[in-house]
Amino acid sequence: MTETLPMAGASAPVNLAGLTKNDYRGAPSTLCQGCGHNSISNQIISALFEMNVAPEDVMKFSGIGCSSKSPTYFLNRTFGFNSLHGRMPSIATGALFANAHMKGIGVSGDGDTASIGMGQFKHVMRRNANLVYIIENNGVYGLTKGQFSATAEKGLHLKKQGENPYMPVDICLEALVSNATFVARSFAGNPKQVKELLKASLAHEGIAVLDIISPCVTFNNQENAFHSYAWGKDHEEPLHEISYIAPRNEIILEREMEEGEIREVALHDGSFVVLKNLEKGYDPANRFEALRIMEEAQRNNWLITGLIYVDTSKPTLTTVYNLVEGPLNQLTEADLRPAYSMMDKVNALMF
Amino acid sequence: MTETLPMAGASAPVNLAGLTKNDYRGAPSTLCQGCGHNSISNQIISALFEMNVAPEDVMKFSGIGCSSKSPTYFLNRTFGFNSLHGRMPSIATGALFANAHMKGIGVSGDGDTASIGMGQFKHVMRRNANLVYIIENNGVYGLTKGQFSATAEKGLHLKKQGENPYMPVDICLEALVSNATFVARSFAGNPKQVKELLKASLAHEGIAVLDIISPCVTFNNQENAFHSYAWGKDHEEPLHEISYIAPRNEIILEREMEEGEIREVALHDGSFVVLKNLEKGYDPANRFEALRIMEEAQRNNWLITGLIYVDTSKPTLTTVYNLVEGPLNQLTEADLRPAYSMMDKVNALMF
Amino acid sequence: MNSIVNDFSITIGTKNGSGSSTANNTILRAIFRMGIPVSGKNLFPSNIQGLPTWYTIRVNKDGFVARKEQNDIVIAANPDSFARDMASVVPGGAFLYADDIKQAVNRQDIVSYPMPIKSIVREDPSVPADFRDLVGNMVYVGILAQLIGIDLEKIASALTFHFKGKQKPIDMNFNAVRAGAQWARTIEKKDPYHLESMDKTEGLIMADGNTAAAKRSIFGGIQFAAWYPITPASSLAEALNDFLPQLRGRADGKHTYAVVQAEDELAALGMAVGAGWAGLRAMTSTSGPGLSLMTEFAGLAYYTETPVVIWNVQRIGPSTGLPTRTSQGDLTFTHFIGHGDSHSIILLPGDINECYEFGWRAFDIAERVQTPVFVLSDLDIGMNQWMSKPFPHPNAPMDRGKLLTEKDLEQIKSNWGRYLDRDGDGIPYRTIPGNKHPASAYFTRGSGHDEYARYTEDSNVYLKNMERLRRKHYHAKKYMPKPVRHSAKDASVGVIGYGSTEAAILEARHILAQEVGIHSDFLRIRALPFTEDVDTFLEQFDQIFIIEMNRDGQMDQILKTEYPQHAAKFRSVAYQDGLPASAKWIREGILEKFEKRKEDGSSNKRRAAARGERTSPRKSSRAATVKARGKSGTSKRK
Amino acid sequence: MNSIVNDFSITIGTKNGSGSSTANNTILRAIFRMGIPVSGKNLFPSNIQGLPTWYTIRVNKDGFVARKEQNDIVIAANPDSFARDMASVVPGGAFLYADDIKQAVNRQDIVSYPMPIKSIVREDPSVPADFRDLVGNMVYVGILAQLIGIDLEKIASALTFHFKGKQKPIDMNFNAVRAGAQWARTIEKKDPYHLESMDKTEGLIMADGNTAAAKRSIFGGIQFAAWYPITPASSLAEALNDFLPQLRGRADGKHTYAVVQAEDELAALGMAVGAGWAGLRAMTSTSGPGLSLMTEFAGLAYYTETPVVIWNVQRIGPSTGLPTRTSQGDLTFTHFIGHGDSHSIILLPGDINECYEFGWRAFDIAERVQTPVFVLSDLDIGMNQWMSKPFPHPNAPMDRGKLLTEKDLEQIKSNWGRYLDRDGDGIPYRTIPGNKHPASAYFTRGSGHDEYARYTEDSNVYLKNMERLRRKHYHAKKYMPKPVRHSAKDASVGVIGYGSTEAAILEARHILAQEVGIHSDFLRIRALPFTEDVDTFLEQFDQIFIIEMNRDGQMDQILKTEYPQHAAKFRSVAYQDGLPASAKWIREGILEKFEKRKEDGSSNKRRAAARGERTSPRKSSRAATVKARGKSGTSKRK
Ligand SMILES: Cc1ncc(C[n+]2csc(CCOP(=O)(O)OP(=O)(O)O)c2C)c(N)n1
Ligand SMILES: Cc1ncc(C[n+]2csc(CCOP(=O)(O)OP(=O)(O)O)c2C)c(N)n1
Ligand code: SF4
Ligand code: SF4
Ligand SMILES: [Mg+2]
Ligand SMILES: [Mg+2]
Repeated sequence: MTETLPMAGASAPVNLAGLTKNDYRGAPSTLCQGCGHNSISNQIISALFEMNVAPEDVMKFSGIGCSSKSPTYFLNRTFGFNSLHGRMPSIATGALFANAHMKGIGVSGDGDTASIGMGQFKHVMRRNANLVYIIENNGVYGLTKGQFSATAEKGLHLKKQGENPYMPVDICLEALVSNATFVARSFAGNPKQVKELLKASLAHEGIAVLDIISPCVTFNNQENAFHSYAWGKDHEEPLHEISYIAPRNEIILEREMEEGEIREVALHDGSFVVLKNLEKGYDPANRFEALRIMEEAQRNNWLITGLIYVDTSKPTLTTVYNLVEGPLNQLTEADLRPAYSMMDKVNALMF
Repeated sequence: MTETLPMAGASAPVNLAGLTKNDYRGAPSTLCQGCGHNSISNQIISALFEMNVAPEDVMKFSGIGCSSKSPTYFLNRTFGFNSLHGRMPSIATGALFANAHMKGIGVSGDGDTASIGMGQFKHVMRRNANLVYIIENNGVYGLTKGQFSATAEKGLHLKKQGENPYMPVDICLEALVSNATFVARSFAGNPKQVKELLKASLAHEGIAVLDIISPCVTFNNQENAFHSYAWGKDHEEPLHEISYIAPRNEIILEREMEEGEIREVALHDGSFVVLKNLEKGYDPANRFEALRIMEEAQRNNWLITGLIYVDTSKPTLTTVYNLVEGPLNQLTEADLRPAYSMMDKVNALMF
Repeated sequence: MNSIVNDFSITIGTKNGSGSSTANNTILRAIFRMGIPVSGKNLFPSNIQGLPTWYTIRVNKDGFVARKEQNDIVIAANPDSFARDMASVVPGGAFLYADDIKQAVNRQDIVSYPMPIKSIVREDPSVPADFRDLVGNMVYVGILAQLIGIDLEKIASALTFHFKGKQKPIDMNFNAVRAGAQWARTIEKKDPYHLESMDKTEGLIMADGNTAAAKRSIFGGIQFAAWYPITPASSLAEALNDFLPQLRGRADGKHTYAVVQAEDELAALGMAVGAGWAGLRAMTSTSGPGLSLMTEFAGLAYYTETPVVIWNVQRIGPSTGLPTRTSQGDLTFTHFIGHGDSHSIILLPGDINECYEFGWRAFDIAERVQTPVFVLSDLDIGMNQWMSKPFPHPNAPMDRGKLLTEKDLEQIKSNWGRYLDRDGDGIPYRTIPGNKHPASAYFTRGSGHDEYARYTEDSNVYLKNMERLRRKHYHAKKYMPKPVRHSAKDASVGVIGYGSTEAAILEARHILAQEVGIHSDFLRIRALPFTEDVDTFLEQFDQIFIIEMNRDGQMDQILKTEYPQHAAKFRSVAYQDGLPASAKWIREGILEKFEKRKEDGSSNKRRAAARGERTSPRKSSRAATVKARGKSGTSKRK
Repeated sequence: MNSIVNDFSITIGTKNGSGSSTANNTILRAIFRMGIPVSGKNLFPSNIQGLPTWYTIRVNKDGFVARKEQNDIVIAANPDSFARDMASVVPGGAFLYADDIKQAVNRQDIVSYPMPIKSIVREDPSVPADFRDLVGNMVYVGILAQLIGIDLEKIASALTFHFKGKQKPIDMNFNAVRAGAQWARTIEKKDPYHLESMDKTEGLIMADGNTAAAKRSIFGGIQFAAWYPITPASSLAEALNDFLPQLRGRADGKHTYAVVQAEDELAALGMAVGAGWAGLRAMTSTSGPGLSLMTEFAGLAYYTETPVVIWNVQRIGPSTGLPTRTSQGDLTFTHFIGHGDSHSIILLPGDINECYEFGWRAFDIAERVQTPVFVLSDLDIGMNQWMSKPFPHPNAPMDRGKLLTEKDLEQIKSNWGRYLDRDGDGIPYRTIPGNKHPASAYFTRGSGHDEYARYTEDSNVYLKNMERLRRKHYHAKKYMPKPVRHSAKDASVGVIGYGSTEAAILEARHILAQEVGIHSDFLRIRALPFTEDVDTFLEQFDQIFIIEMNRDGQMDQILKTEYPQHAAKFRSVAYQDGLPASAKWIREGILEKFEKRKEDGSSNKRRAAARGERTSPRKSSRAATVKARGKSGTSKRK
């Protein structure tokens, strides 16, 4: 990679891996100013830095979307694959066989995961690949300019799209019923929680699903920019090209949420999400409890945040396949090609 | 269709639609003798006959598999589409827009639905198309000769395939979390329950999921035919071609199951499934209860049978689209082509 | 200084998401309203906000409005592309830039105008602070207008159209335009570019192809569309959502159509196939990656003979490629789509009027031939503004093809089978669900079936059915739109093209005729299978240049397989870099492969080549060309 | 009565699921052990139990073992196909049938033998009632053996192989064989067919192509396979599961490979691409419908230059088609797979030895060229038993291509970029995850990228990269297996074929030479892109017949696009009904298109044709041919 890294200051702190935070950065972001996805990238950088992970021990993956662009914006020193829309899980599954000692970080969007990618998403859960699977969930297709994704709530109204007639997909509930071994939800505007959950998911062996609500400052809003300002009232027709993006800031919680707290957060369009932190004493090892609170949350229109479920007893995919100790992709001809003498055995197997 | 129908006896009973049961039959089955799928076809015939449905008011759909062949074996007088592997839902969704007064019956397999078809299965749930969606669930791919499907239980051992390393998909639970409006499970060997649930699902407006355990007499067995009989012990190597299928009878419950009863049923290979009928007083309108019992059942390795969940309040897909009263596919040019005068409007919309 | 009137290009560099498209469209429309032929093309990144984006306008009094590769006037409003923008101005050209960009202007061979956009905007207190950037775009409109002579009244009318008559935004924007113009009056004009009103756009309209296609689909009687968002096709389906209620509204508020956003492209085509099978006029719209995902369903539709329309608004591949750049690169893939033997019906609209026309015709053809019909548009036609005659009402009633009602069936039932070829044209008769005739129902399958739609694995039945499908494809020719021929006096060579390259080809031909005396007839193919006019054309020329926007010369490849007897005459001129076609590369490509020859010697050579004799110098040079293809190809050009 | 020795066909009609395959295989193997060239082909339905199924055996002393269209000996054990089976016997042939089938035998021109199978089986008390049907199959083996002279000892050895030496099943089956033979001794032989031992199969083995491919993949160092079940490809992946533990077992019980059953074909190729990207030798195996679903990923692998091997064991399309019938119908689709410009590397194994060979070579090529490699086998090769020389050990070390370790990278790092063409052959160098060199990591994407794998939408960078991919494809030629050429003395025409049709083509050539004196050279193409031997061959003949098992003449289409200068010489002989190739249709196809001509007149005609002159009679007849293609095509044959 000849991409130049941001300059490391002379006195930047060094972690146990001997690296500065800059060593975890990527190329400058080209996402919209204020996009929640950027803040998640930053937390990924921080979490890995603070956990002293060597960037070379990670592979990063994504599908297609604004969210899926973000692996460009962290971990320049890490191999990565920006694949096809909805197909990150299969690419990651195959690649992770190459080296069972490396960790996968996959970034996907709600369209990428819950619309086109539903099948692969569900099946990678069953397989328990050693992958942190982050969904940067904004309820819309950002990169194609604001259509409904499968996580958009029923009745949501968007310009040019009308009203969403379908029930939303609840990514955490889906992960849970597919026997994911780590299921958590957070909010991009709550960077501290995002980072803590990222650390936990990186430490988990097996599939770790992190559904992070990450508002799209540009498209998930009722009206487009022209309308919300001075001349709005006089101008009721939609503009056929959303060509102007008013500068907006990312929504950040002013104060950490307490355990069990319920808080309404206003989005750019004036609508609200209701976040509910998990209760103190909630036991994430209890699958039944997890189902119960998710059902309760759905009924109340809350978004439960925190670590919803974890099961550390299941072997990861590569463990199940009982691979040799060293990385598979370092084996040589001596390991891979049966001996000359085996030919006779082969031919003998034939009539 | 010039396919000859089985002869209607002179005195065959006639239903309120003026038809005999023969009018609901299809071509002779080419499935294996004793295959559970055949018994389900028979119950579809009976249910429709008894409900006095005109065969012309139904469309039938399927994907690819032994199960998906079965629509050939019922309802000769009904339009049908045997589509692609895993894609029955999309074909049905599109076709049902043609006539909102017709009911869809879709037959799929567990491979067709839960492996390749997972995405379409989940999304047709969200849409609430007016479709009875039957999964003839045998845990294997029958038509391709006995590989694991996604509903095979973890640890299942099959000849030539080894041990299944992945967690199974629970079709009813999947339907439930995807907000299906009717979710039921039954067992092909319990024809009476199958028929009753079929009738209920046909009466339901919207998507009705019927997960019917339908043992594959040929492939879902630990050993292949040669092994289980006289000379078995002397012959331990697998035969590379499963070319002989010993005659077997379908497994039929000798006695109806009571409400709340738990019963073990032996399959051809000597393994068991544990069926549990829903309790008396169980309220299928309560989604939380449904989740609770499914979770409980999974923990106990039971297969809950009966009507697990129903919600009659949600509009069907075509209702949401607010279509004209008559069938869409009967509209004529007068309805479909804007008047001459509209041209000016169109051109005026242009600069 | 020479004055250059009504013949130049203007390119505006901004950041995307900064709202410049309103400004750029306003320039385009005002010039159009001045009666001067004009086109505008948006060269935008695959990104939502903050990256460089360009809008390039071509003004040409003779109607040559293909993209011009040189930039005569450049407006630089984006610091990130400032240097590049400046470098792109032709010598002697004009360079307008926002003076708040503090970068060196180091070219002496161009005319530079620093524009005090920020300060002009700040002077208007009625503009809210948040909107200064946005309104700033209108200032450059005003400055440009003053410099080159765009009629302010026409600008006002463009703004009125854009804001649908809402006075407040019109005023705010027009004030900025006026302020810009005002300022520009204070500076000295040193560049040669001028506009003068003409009457060449009278009676014409302006629109983009996607909108046109959507509208025409509506007039084509569309009943069902399923789609999945993808650039540059999304706006087609979105236009359906927009216009269906307006154009097909009913007193009872009920709908005669449904537009479904599917979960992916497999489902989108699956739904459309289901709907088409059940008797609805059904379509989907997508672009490259989506088409790849539709492969299996396309094969099903072909083999089950299900009418369905598939719009592919092409972008540049392979794979994700450049999602916001144009291409004609999906032709061979579409032609051969799906495993097993198949051949697709493909329509190739060349402008927005044909998008409009094919929006209607495609349904008729799909139902008439009972097969999927692919319409291959592209980003340039689909998303850019093109001039066009007003759209006419369809000139024929809807053709539902061989569709049997209960009554029809009663008459012929003794001799009906879903796949029975009653007429010898390979096209069978079909019934649709809801038909209550007891003989009407059949079971459709993608596996082997006989004439009565019954399952069979019989080899001869399979063979016969596949032969019928071939026969059907052959007979489909007669329903295809014929190619458009532009003839020249004394044409010595043929030129073949299709789709959005027409304007550029016409211009290149004009130049070649004037410059070097190469006169050519030009055939724009509009459909596959080829109609007989193509046969005729091919027979008439010795050298035939096949122009297309892709790497491999895909139309050339298909023509070779269909017309092996003419193959030796084809000269592929294929080029693609994602930008809309220009006359420049076409001209260069033709010149590079043009062989000037005395009639006798050359035909000897050709004979030898056709014979493949070892001794023939012509032959071996051709073989060498083929071999070297990997090495040089077309990359030298441009 | 003439005696016919070692030159006839036997076809056995049974029900599927009735266990006849053990019996049929036993016949085949016993004849093979007698040293007589033989082949066996299973013509089975897409169904598990109860439908008619056939097994056809060709015995030929000269080694022509393609499927024979006539049935000399027919064994009818299935009432459902009884009439059809009887009708299929050649005049003078033998018809053996189970006498419990109570249907009329109404042909006088054949020899009929009713076989009391049921009663013979019932006489053996050691056979459990449930197994009488199964064992009954062995009775017809015995009867046939006695009638035509199959050595019972060879039958015993075939059974010993089949049952892996387990005595009980061997005895039970062999008893039935003996009982059948015993009974047959009591009847009079009236047909002419006899076997006599030879030594023509000495040193050969018998196997199917899927197993061979799996084994060779194992010797090729396979590390990762992902697959989804589909007939006729499943047995390839299943053979991997079977043989990997045996051939790559380790003392520590750990695995050096993983075989994953994916949830569908998109995921199967996705996983394989992921694994290939990360440095594993990765493959997937599928058939038509699965390949259609892999389209988008194939394009991604092409554009990101990821090594991966894709086996497509072809069955007959389009769509679901006839899932258990063979075909060569996926060639053009594979060649053009994916939207955008692309061209695939395709290997075309012609027999099980090449399945074995390409199982190894495909990985080397994929890693060397850094691109997906498609291996197009078919059901006939993949699932039927073929004779072959024993499989050799790979004769070259594994070629991992331009793969950089940390050390390599350290040496060249100043001049390394993932997509930088350092060698001028278009093939860049790659690194894989786990490489700890700080410069090694890069971010792979299916969107536009520069030589350093960085995102870009720059038109020129896009263009350059695509030209490099073309160059790479051109240079890939040198890694392709060369075609196999069979020459004849005085050859006047060329014949081109590929894949499983070789045996039938060899036989057809033999017949044509003997019967009508048409001598031909035969080039069996084994890969795309074509190597120079193809160029040479094409130059040498005036008429070139291109033989293939599909409807549209797909190889002919591709050759025309690649060799337009020779296009006029190609004669497409394409035919497909799902059954393995026979010499009959090839012979007829060639005869139908063969033009006998005096050298002078004919070359004049050809010249005119190439020129496309209006007046030329030859030309217009050719045009007529093209036009009529839809109408007649090849359906007349057979
Ligand atoms: C096969 C295919 N279909 C469609 C697209 C177009 N496309 C690009 S991004 C995207 C949606 C992205 O939405 P999401 O995953 O939610 O990401 P976001 O941009 O919202 O972060 C779509 C539909 C594509 N690239 N490929
Ligand atoms: C795209 C595609 N992939 C694979 C196949 C091969 N195939 C046919 S049926 C089948 C599995 C059927 O299993 P299931 O749906 O469980 O039905 P069953 O036969 O068990 O009733 C498969 C993989 C196919 N037809 N199409
Ligand atoms: S469009 Fe939305 S999701 Fe995409 S970068 Fe902008 S804010 Fe983020
Ligand atoms: S193989 Fe299994 S699923 Fe298929 S027909 Fe036979 S018993 Fe039924
Ligand atoms: Mg999103
Ligand atoms: Mg199954």
